[in-house]
Amino acid sequence: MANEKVGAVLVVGGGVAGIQAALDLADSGFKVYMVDDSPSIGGVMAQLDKTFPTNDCSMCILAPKLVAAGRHPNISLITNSEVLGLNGDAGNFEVKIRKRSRYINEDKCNGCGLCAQKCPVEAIDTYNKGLTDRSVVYVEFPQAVPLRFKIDREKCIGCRTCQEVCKANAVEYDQKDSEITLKVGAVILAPGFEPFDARLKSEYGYERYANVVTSIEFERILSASGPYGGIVLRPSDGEIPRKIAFVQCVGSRDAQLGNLYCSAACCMYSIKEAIIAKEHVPTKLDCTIFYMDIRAYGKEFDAYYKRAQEEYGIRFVRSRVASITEDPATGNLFVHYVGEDETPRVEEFDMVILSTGMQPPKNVEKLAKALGIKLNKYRFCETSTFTPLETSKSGVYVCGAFSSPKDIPESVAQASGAAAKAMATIAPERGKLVAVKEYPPERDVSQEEPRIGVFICHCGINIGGIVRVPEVVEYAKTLPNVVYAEENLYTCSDDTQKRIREKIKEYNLNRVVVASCTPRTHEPLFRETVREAGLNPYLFEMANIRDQCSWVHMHEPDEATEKAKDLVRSIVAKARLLKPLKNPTVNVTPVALIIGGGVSGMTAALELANQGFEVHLVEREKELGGHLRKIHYMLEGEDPQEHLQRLVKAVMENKLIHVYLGAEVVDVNGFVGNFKSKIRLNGGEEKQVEHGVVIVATGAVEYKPKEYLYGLDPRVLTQHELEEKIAKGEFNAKKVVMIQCVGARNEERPNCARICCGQAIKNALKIKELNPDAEVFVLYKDVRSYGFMEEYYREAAGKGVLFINYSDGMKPKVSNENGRLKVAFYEPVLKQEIQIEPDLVVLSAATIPNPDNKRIAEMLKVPLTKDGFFLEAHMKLRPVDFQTDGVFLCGMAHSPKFIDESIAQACAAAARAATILSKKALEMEGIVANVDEDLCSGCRICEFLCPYGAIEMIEKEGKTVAHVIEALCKGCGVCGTACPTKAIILGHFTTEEILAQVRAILREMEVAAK
Amino acid sequence: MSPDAHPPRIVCFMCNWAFCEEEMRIPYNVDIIRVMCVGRMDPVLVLETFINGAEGVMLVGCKPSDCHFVDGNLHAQRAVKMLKKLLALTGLEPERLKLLLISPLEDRDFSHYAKEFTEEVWKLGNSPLSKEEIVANLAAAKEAVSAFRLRVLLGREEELTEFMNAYGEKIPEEEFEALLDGIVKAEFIRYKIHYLTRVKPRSVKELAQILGIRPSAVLRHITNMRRKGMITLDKVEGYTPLYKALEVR
Amino acid sequence: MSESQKDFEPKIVGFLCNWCAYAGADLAGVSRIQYPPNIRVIRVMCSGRIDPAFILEALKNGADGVLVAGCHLPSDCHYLSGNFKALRRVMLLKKVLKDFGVEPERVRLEWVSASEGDKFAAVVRDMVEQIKKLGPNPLKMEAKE
Amino acid sequence: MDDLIYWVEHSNMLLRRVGSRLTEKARKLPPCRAACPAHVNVQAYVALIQRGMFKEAVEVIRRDLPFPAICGRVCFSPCEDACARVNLDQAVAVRALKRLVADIEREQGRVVAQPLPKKYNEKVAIIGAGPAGLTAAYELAKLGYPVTVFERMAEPGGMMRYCIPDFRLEKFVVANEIAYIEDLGVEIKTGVEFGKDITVESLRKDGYKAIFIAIGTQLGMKLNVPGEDLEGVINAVDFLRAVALGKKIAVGERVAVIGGGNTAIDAARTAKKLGAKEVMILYRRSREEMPALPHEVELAEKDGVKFYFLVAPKQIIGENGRVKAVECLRMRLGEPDETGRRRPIPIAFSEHQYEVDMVIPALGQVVETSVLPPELLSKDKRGPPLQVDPLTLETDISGVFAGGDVATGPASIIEAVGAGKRAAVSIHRYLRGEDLRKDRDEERIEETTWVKDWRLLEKKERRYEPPVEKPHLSFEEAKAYLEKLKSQARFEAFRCLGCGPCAECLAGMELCEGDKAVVDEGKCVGCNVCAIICPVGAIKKNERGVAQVNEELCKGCGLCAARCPERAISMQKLSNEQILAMVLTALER
Repeated sequence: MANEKVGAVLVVGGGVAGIQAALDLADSGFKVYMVDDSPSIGGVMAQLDKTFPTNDCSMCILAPKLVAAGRHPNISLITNSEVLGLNGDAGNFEVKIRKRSRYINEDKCNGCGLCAQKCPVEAIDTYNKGLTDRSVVYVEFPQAVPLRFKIDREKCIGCRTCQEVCKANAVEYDQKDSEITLKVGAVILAPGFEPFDARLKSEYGYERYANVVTSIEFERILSASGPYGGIVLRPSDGEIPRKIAFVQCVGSRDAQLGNLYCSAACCMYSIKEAIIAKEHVPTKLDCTIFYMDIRAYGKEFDAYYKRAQEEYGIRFVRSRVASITEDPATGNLFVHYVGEDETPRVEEFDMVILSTGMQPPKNVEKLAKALGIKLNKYRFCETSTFTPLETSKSGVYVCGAFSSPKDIPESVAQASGAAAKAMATIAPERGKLVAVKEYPPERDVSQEEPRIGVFICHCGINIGGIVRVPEVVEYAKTLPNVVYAEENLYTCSDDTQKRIREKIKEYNLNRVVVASCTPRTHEPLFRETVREAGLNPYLFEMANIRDQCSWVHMHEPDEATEKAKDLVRSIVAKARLLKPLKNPTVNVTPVALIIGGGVSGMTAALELANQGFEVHLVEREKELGGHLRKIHYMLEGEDPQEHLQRLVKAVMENKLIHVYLGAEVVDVNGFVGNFKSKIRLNGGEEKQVEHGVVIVATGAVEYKPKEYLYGLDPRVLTQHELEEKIAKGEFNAKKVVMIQCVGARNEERPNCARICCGQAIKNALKIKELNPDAEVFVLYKDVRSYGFMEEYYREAAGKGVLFINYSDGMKPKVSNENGRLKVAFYEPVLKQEIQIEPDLVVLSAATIPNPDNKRIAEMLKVPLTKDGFFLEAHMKLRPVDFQTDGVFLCGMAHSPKFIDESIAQACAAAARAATILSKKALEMEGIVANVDEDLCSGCRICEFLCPYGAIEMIEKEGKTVAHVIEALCKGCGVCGTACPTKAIILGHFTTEEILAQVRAILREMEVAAK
Repeated sequence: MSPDAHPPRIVCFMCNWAFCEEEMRIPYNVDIIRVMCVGRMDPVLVLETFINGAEGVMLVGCKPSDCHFVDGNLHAQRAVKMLKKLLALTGLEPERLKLLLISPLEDRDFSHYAKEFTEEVWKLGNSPLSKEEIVANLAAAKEAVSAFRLRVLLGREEELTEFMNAYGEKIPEEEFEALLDGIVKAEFIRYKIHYLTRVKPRSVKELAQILGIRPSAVLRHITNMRRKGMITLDKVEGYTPLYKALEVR
Repeated sequence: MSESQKDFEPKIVGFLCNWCAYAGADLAGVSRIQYPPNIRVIRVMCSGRIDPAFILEALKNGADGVLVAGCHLPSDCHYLSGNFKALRRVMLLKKVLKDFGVEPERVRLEWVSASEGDKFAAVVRDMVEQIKKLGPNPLKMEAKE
Repeated sequence: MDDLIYWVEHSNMLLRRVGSRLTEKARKLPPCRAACPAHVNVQAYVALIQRGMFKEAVEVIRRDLPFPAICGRVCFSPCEDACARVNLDQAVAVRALKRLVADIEREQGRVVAQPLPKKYNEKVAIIGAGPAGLTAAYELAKLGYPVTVFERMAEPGGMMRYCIPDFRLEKFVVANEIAYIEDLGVEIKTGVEFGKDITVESLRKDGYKAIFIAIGTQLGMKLNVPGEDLEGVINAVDFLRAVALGKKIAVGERVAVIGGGNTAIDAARTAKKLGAKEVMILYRRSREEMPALPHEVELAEKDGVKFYFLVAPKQIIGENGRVKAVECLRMRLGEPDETGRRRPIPIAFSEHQYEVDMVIPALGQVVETSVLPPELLSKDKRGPPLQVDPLTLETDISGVFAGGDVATGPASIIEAVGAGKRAAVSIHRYLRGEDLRKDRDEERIEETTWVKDWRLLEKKERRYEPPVEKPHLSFEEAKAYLEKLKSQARFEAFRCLGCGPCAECLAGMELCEGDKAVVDEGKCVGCNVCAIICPVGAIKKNERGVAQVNEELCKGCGLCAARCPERAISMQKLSNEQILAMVLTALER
């Protein structure tokens, strides 16, 4: 019994990482319990305004994930709860969870919000970081999932107002905390982080000076839904600042506080905040960022940094701010710092933003104890380079900022990776605990006249208090084809669902219209209901008479009632034309093709094989291992070659993995679930394989420098070459100059190569280890030793490695003067040029895209970045997906990265792939485009426009016509709108339907106007 | 007070059961309006009375335990307590409002009390009601007591402080008092801001100056008012955002 | 302005994309941000779905204004680039509207994100004002005559 | 959860909820008014007394009762028995208050009423000018009928005049109140004997369209023991009537009154006042069973009347044709009989004698059946002699009604008044051809009080006891004395809990009566503040979660309107707008 595995996973933490892990697991057939401390999921990302480097609206991209997690049949959200204990072993755990009382019955609350509106007491709004207040009965933010209110017991005076006004009777003052015990096979920890408490840096005056805010507060200030409505204002007086400063590394890289690590994301978010602030301020805004190093190490980050400087004119000052003082009269702030010329300076600003670092959440020790996992000295979760997703306890995995400070895409990648790990742990149990719902056979309504039933919601008094619902019901009854109409207190309540099903039977309804709130949250529920009554779910439509009517016209009940009638009429007009749609399905070949046999490709292959999927692993070289073969030692001390050996052995021995060495994928055809590809084998013959997904793991290559006498002087090496040399014991130099950013952060390749700083520190330390007297100079632009790597930077500096900054204008010069290797560079502290004669010059050469990428991209029809790396579907939230379904990427094919990062991404790609491979057939969205082949002229406009490559041209009866690959179509409708012959019809939003809506919406308005 | 000055205009809301008209001698500066119970006095009406020029308002009801409606007089007491808090905020002396709970069969005639109160009000000096500011403040106070928040607390006060709240606890009087103080002040300021920005769009600084509170506090109130749909950004002048009131239900 | 125009309440049809603008309008509702009840919204999945023919049909049927709203440029579009397509189509349409005798200002294209409830309300408010100034849709007047 | 519900319930209402036994259709009256056979609006006039509106109070009494002064003196006041206040301390002294207001009114001389206009032509004859007949006449006159009252005796008033001694009910009081009725246009013909001077047929011939027989009970009941014919035995009714008529009666030295009712007490006290040295009351049951008012019994004791309980006369022993003694048997109490009182059972061989020279049997009265038309007489000899419908008072002869003591047996004035009122309604309906039974309120009266938890109310002892006899005072003293009485009366009136649905003060009709809270359902959010504020539990949320006012309970105090957080409640009459308008008017002055 104890050895029986359980096909369920506990995800601790409902931030973006937790949500991603949960969705991947749930989508691939596992039951997920998601426990979050907060009353709703979303974590810190829900508080952000925009995300770098694309400036996407954070909530816009997160909300669909929140909704997906909230509605997923395989995910149970256990919010406002904490984990108390964990028993058992990997595969079979028992977790104890305390559900703290929210004093609101979650099953009854429908999130209408009347309680909060009427609550007479206010509490500090923690979601808005204390910049404003909220009611004591609250949801954190309007898009919260689950949209269930909670009473802040601390502040509640128990006046019963919420209970009285709640028409759903959801308020339960006597609700008690409860404990539940769950059986799970694996645990994923994603508790995230919390911002550093800026009060501890008392010299910066946070909380003493009104205009000193933290970065997360500034996010709320920037947010359109934040307390200031998206305009940057000074908290002291509500004026728009003219000059703001960002102070970096508050709570990070700080020996005084003991926080030696770098928080990894602050540089980028500060740049983003500066850019957005300038965009949000209608006036001129000067932004200054005080930094130690700008760590824009991620994909496309440097380009963003550059834009900030050049396009937005953001000033960057390299200095650690000593203190901040305030002018009490104006509320302005004086920033005291030492300039680059080593002279103390004071500069006045209107507002200062402290870029607070990340630290583990408050209760993390308790959590660690409950779960029996180890923490590192900073209280982050302990992991190691080659097992970045594993905690000290088998079967318990970690992802996101809890293992080390990191940004969103890395957290998301890790989340998927952790999901893969969990999947592998309980692979045999896949599909055993998930509910499969049975529906009655679908009624054929094609021969029937439309018979529409209209259900109009009072939403307590949210609608009924303004719109005269009975009048609208009576009106609806007069509309053509409406055979039944009624009003409901809450149309979304369980008993009303039952009623709707009964009325469908009783009145033989074949179209259902609900007039209530927004279809964005409630359409799936009602579709499900009509489906349960034997109707095609697409025979349902919704009119939004709350969010876009009663709530926004609260003073005009007459107009709101008329508007509600118009909206109902319009939707009824559309409903008359609704047609049943089939959700297309495609069969899946449960096999993966992985291109590239480096550490990423091998890891992905193993992860998939561990879950029982067959893998074709294609490596161009004659040997597996890729880049890792060149790495001989690690900063953290592990032996990379040993790991490589282990990995290669595991791959070669795994029966599910077919390895093709010296081979190339030459052709890929088909689409998600059904690819057919040709592999040109070592011998030159071609083999065709069928597979359901592709993972691109082609890695990257080291730049061969053309500068600094590389190739001309044997004493000029790259870091890899140096490493090779050290590994072989051939190193004996006494004076070494390392030059950073060779082939990176320049005109040709504006972006940072990420790993070189770490490499340089690693090699410098190794040199110091071999010969403590050896002199090492590191000429850098910024030392980008992010995360825990910062410690090694400190160590190196402590051991006497000299780090000397250079700027683009004053690059070091390497010359060979009569056989003497000379390096000249400008010393900013001494303010003079210095020349030294090293034994070796080591160039930190950039990691650049695999030259083969272009061919592969064309073959797979996936895009590349300007730099030549593969471009993922979404920089933030889909780091290992391509826009093309069924194709994934990982490792350095995505961008340069360290081994642990590549491993995490590889696992992530495996998890994402498993969400497809685990299904016998994929059910696609029913709203897709259809081509009327008689009308199609074969002009190819649609093919050109489709962003998903979902349209192909086929020959049919001697004519070239467009054909929609339903599996790829997302239903945006761009093709149909553009089609000159109107041959493309988008289901559920047909031209006829929309035109009918347009006419209906205007017709009666005119009558009313007369 | 100069002897030839006019005595202050006083409106007296009198419980139907206190004093009998036939027996009352009423000073000419006092007008009596009969209500069913002194608890019937909607706080809004009291403020309206001040707004319309009364220099003193007197509420006369039965002494505790004599109320015809059990504790209408005590409800009045609570309302007066809140009104006095508001009056203090408006700048109008809270002493201009008096609640008199008497035995219905007082030996003393009404005129005694009326005169006493007249003198009290008279002593306060010339009515500040001519000042525009006070009128604005009174209007804000009126809106504050017209809105749900203060009224629901007023309506629930007895239950919360004398019986039990939803959790079976009794809120100590002082604690509730402190809470109420804060809320009354906040509501007053918000409605004052609302009043001020209805006339024309104004900035945080300007509002702070008029209200005599810190701009940061004003800004915070504005954030809360935005949440409640009371105010919106109108435009930005230079570096200064100006806010304007939105109509509230 | 004539007497009738003073009482003129314009009718505006709004085509909103599901992911940003419609969500923004929902947020305006959740935040109870009030705006004039002159707008009637039709939901489409993407602003790229909005055919100029829809807009013309609305104008022909007597709409005094048409609002097209989608996700912010460049990258907020849920469907990658539908907003760019909407931009192009609406621009083109505005050019030809003059030939129909309709003021191009009657058609308005706005980018509203899911967190810009305020903005949506402001756009509607502003548009109602603007169209009140323009007066009733001339196509409608023609139809009446 | 159960605990919570309890607390919610508890604190919500502060235990002031009204009992749920009230049914929808019933007419809900405060207990005093419901208990009063004439349904006098007690709460209303008490409320007016609170405000010192004594004249108005009398007016209110007169709406239902033409005899405020009489009833203020001699009513057995079922209202006080019913008073909700007894649960707390004592009943409000309703009767005394009534007497006071009536007396105050008279203080300025008799009130002369204006004759009422006649609206109808149908003449009504009323036989008997007792309380039932006069009340019927009064009510019918108010309705606008020409009414003639025929009275056998020389003066109208019936038992009120002839059977209640002057020290309890002064003759001029009766005269005044009857004069008031006459003022309204009622014709009273005295000295006309029914069955002799007039009959049903003769009245019909004279054009009377309806007849109300209210002749009362005139004959004293006999003892049915030997010696009843002896000189010195005189029935109490005859005795009192003779005294009332001013006849010289030789009162013996030692008088035995037999019986325990008010008449017995009256007779005993009268005898005492007429000079009897010793007056004893012989009663066959114990003190508890005495039907006489305890108050009256006390007064009799004060006068020196002796009481012998559990004795019943066996025979009256005479000497020389005159009473010498009365021989009695001792009794013990057995099982309760049909009246609910314990039945007296004679104890054998317990004969004993009381030496008296006068015996006054006061066992009650019976109808003088001989004057009644035989067809009206009941066949059942054991029941009341006249068979009438208890609700409509119809007899078997169409157009002939009968009520009061004649139909019910001897009862009280106020019951007779009730009968008179009922008769008036029936006659009116009969003459107008309406259904006599439909929607008669009497059937559907229910008591109501809002008080649920008596512990929440403060005790207040009675403040007002009227003087037994009016003291003799100088003019100044009398004035001060009256003021003191008035003040005491008002205090006493303030003890009234005001049980009824409306405050019933009737002061300034637009202010009070019928003011009701009205809920604007569109605005109501169901916060329930009104329900916890409402002192009488008249507001509850309905199934839609919206406040609903129970109009039967709402007293119109307006507390809910003053507190409603959404300002969704307004008062029908004294609305906020109206108060504001009053303020504005006042300040414009």
